[in-house]
Amino acid sequence: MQYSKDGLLRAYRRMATIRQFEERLHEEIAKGEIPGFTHLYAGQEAAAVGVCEHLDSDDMIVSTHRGHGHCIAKGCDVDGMMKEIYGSREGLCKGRGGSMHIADTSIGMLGANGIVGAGAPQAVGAAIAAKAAGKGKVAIAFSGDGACNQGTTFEAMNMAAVIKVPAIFVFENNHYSEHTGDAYAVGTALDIASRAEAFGMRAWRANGCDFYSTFEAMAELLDYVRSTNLPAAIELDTERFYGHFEGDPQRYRAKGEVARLREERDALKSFRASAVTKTYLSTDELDALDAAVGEEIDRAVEAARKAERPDPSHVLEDVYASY
Amino acid sequence: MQYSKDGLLRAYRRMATIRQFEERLHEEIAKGEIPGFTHLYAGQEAAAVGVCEHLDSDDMIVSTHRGHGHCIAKGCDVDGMMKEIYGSREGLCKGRGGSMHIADTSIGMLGANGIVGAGAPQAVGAAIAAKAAGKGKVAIAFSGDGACNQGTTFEAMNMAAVIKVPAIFVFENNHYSEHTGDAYAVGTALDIASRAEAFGMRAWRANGCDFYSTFEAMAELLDYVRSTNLPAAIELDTERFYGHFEGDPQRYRAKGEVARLREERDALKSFRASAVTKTYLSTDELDALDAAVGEEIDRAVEAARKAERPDPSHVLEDVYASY
Amino acid sequence: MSVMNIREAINQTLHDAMERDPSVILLGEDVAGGAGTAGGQEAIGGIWGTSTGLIGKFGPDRVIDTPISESAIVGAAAGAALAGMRPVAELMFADFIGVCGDQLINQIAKFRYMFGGKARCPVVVRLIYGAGMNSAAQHSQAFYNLLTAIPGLKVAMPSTPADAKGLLNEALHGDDPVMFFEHKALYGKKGEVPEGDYRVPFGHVRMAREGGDVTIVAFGRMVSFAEKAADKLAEDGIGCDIIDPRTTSPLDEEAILDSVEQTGRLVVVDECPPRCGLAADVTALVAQKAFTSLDAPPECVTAPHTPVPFSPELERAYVPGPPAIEAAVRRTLDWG
Amino acid sequence: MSVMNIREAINQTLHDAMERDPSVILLGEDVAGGAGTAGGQEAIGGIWGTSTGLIGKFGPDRVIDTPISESAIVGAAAGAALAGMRPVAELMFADFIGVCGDQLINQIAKFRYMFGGKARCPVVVRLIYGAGMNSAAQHSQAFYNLLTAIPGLKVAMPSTPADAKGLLNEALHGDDPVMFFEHKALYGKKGEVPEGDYRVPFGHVRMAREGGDVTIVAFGRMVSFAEKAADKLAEDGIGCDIIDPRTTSPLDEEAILDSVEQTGRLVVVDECPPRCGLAADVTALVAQKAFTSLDAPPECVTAPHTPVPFSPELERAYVPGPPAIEAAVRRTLDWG
Ligand SMILES: Cc1ncc(C[n+]2csc(CCOP(=O)(O)OP(=O)(O)O)c2C)c(N)n1
Ligand SMILES: Cc1ncc(C[n+]2csc(CCOP(=O)(O)OP(=O)(O)O)c2C)c(N)n1
Ligand SMILES: [Mg+2]
Ligand SMILES: [Mg+2]
Repeated sequence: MQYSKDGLLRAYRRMATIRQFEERLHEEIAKGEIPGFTHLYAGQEAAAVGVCEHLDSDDMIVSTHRGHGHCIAKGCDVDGMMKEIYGSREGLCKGRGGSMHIADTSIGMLGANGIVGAGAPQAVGAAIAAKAAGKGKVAIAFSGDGACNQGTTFEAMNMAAVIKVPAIFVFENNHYSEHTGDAYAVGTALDIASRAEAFGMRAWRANGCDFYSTFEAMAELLDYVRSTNLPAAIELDTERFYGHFEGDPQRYRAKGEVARLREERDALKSFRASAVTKTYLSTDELDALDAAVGEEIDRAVEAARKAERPDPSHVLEDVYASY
Repeated sequence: MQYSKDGLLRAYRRMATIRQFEERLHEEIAKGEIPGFTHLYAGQEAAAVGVCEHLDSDDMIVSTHRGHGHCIAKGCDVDGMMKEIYGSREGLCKGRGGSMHIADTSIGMLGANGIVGAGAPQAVGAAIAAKAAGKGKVAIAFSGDGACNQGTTFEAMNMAAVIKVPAIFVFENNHYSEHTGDAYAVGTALDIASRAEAFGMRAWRANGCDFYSTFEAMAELLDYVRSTNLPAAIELDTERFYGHFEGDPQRYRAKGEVARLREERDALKSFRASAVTKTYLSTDELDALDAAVGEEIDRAVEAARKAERPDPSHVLEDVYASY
Repeated sequence: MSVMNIREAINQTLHDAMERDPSVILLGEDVAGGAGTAGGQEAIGGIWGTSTGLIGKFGPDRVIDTPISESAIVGAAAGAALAGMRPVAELMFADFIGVCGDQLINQIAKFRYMFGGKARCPVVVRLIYGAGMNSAAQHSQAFYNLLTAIPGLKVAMPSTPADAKGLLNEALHGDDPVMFFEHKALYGKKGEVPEGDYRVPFGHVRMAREGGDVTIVAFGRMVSFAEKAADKLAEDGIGCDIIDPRTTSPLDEEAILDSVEQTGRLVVVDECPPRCGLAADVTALVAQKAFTSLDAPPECVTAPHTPVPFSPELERAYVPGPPAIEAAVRRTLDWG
Repeated sequence: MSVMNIREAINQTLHDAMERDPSVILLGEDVAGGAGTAGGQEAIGGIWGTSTGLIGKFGPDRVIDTPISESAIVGAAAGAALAGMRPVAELMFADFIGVCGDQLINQIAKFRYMFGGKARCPVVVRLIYGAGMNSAAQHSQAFYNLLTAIPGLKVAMPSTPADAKGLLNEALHGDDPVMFFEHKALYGKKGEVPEGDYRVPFGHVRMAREGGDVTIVAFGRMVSFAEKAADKLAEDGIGCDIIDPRTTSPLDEEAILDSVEQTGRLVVVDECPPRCGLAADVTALVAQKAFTSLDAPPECVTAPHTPVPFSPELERAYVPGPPAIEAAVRRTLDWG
């Protein structure tokens, strides 16, 4: 596959932004700066970015409780996200949503979701809209290995196949749903992608810790979906580097597991390695991006700290458009 | 497979009872004798009987809105059923359930159900109990081709595979869910049984208009499930001879479809044909059974007509065991 | 004005909306019917007769027959709405809200608020509800109480053909999710219906009758039962205000309070069981805000705290009827 | 008697029940945790710490970690109960009742009645609920109102460790389905807990305090807020009856009416939004049955009609607190 330098730099920057966003949250949460409970996306960057780099703002995604990566990859404003996570009035959702409920429908980010499995049917509906618009647009549902056991996910796949709409089911298999392993909780004979195939749709498989692998599989998949308006699925083998939520003691992990994953399955490392060997990009360029992202995240945290807090009276706003 | 004469006579009698029960209801409903709306099982007799002839009262089944056949096959009292359908106080459920909600937990009939897809998870729970009892017992969920699209059905199959319990998913594919064809509503690539396989369980396929075919496939399946305590599935290709509910104008049918089905796919006819050629049974014996069943149904209708009606005050009974 | 029944009023409103606005789509089980069959889709016209003729005019991309997957139906409606459409999702029976409850109570209801007021989710869910046809415990429930309890959902339940058109049309113009309850026993009810783009704003009662002695607040099918009771009472010279709230969320509190301030007597009639229902809701409203006006204890006429029974004798005992309403009215008048 | 917190009281009660009765099983997501992982199941002990130690003692056939499939969890519990077991199903968050609503409201709730009184379905569903931890709109709801509305379900919500044990134990002995609500912000609350087979019968309030001037009925976590408000009011010589109903279905109507008959004043405090909730339910009860006793309009202190917001400032404004309760009490006293 041919890559443009700009495209690769953009993809790297997005992945680095996700990584640094999450690493920084990890620190700030430990300090007690951030309310609520937060699910970090670090480790899965290649999945979100490998998928979303193919999209524009008319394509739509629905996300999960672990949604920061999807939001950043789809182009949500990083400042606005940080402010939202801090619970500020200036946040993307005025501080009413928080980490689990970030959305920006104006750029096709239809929402992170705290209910596991709720997003997949919504992507089918968005795909109805995409098909009606008639411009080869698609709607994507991100789901985890845990969410692939929720009835709604199955219904959504079946319905997408039946009504023939361009819905794409991206399964990020990070091998855990909370504290339970996919080896236990997913009864599937083969893999998650094979479930999608049982519903009569084509499915792909890729390495969700490797940008190139995900990006290339998605290129094929999207060619197929955009040209047929039929649904499809992809299973991405990926890893999460932190606990299920911040504060999770992770007693379910093997000894040294995270260290090994960070060594062997780091999407940024592997991107750097191939990017440099493939000579498109130099280490310096990537270092410069890392630094730029670092400053962006610093500024975002600074801004979020200082941002306006909600007033108690705001609690009553926006329940209805009109009442 | 070896059949005993007694066994075959019993099976025939059960199938004939279902058929005559339903044909008679069809007549009585047309007269306006019976309240509510009723889904007749005629045409699918070989499915219910081919499955349930293997069971005893420690094995459990959960049924559907089209449950009369399952009830009769599992051994529910035919008089009690008729009275229930007539809404009598003497009915199996005191007239509070009606056609869609017949149950007799004392013989392992855990209930017909008006909610499509609600039964499958309940069979998983019954299978937990069956496994705990440790006597090789099983729990069976009957589902239709429509119900196989409900999220609960998928969840149930996955959970049964994950927690390893002797739950059996019997899919009676009669090719319609209400007014919609399975050719449209089931997105599955292959068949319904293949969905079960995608969840990691073994699946069988049989002719649900032929007693021998269903019975023999179930024999194999039950051997497997009783000895492993693992779940399994079977898809039965079958037909319904009446409308979705009584009163359905059936405009979705092809011209002459029902006549053809009654000619080519009648489980009682095909049973007679093979039974007689295989010389186990004589036409006379089967005719005698038909007549006996006819009298039984006459008596049941007579009794139901005369049975005690509920008193308005009974409405408040049995909501709780204690309050 | 033309005379039609509620079924026809809903059908006409759907036709008009789909004609007017290409973003209106309809989805549900057998909303057309006949997909994948020899008979074909135009032969059927939906289970309830409310979607007759739509598939022929607007085709299967806009009139979408679905598999039996209520969560996916309502979820797809939610997603399509977030993506800019105006989906109408049909739940064949309101009893099925349990099957798709999350999409109703945690998704559609919350998007606007949770996403900072920017997301818009104008889904109309049509729920066919109510007892009276011996359909037993799982096909007879009203359940509008459960959805009225949920902030973010609007809830409407017309009792006349004009309101069926006006409220549904209003829902199809608004930007909020609307739970639209259609009583199966009212589909055949006839009445005059205004022509054209007729709308009934939410949160405004219909005064079904003015009588001045007692205030009866009745929901959905209960309105006609209240009218029957009031006819009887009129023979004894007792005049009833009968208030049909039409929407329970928003609720027109003022109109109810105004009437009670005049009559001093309140009877609330609700097809749901008594606990945490609308009878209690309206009674509590009046107890709090028209305390001094009440001349007698308020009366709640509701179904009993039981599932809906099958047998006709039992179902008749279950559904609140004119005699129970009449008796309650008399109790408020005889009190003291 | 020994002192423990609510988490420990629940854990102990589950241990005792599983020891005593082999038909008691526990199922839910991560009720043990660690299945299919290197860490193994004994390492975790459940998400909430309420099932610690169970898997080690009773093994994976009785402490069943499930996939994320709430309908199948509650449905399996229903089926196991029909088949003679006593399943305890855990819903990690009460917010998830929408995902498994049908099994709760159309299945478990109705079997006994619908099947003629013979079927028995003693499922205990444990629902972890409530706001106060900035968990936003989909992980903070109380929702006991929705289940109280359903005939056939019993609903309990302890606010002390003793009641947590006594009510859960009672549920595990009964033959009815029980929705057992555990407030996440109360898990750490300590108190004395009786030893042995201690049971608290359903439908009997706990008089948390007797004061005689005003009746406060408060649910779950709201009891402690009512106590705080009452402490403040006591400084001004105002004495509050604080009633903790402990079960909302059945509800101990008599105890509430008795108190109001003495005090003439009612304040109901409920963590749910106002519409069709328990505040309205209790207010309507009192308005109907203690009409002449009321000396002032009843007061409902509830959450607002909005989803639960994320931001701490907003969530604090959302949850009814002691100041709002105090103000409501004063309004009832200043009235007239
Ligand atoms: C309906 C529902 N059930 C349970 C939960 C609690 N929960 C939140 S995340 C999660 C695990 C999800 O696993 P997976 O889909 O693999 O996503 P991951 O956390 O690995 O990103 C669970 C059980 C929930 N939020 N919603
Ligand atoms: C959850 C739910 N959705 C819809 C219905 C309405 N309904 C009753 S039977 C039925 C069709 C069921 O089809 P299938 O499973 O094939 O069973 P069959 O009627 O063919 O026996 C439908 C849609 C229902 N009862 N429950
Ligand atoms: Mg995962
Ligand atoms: Mg069928």
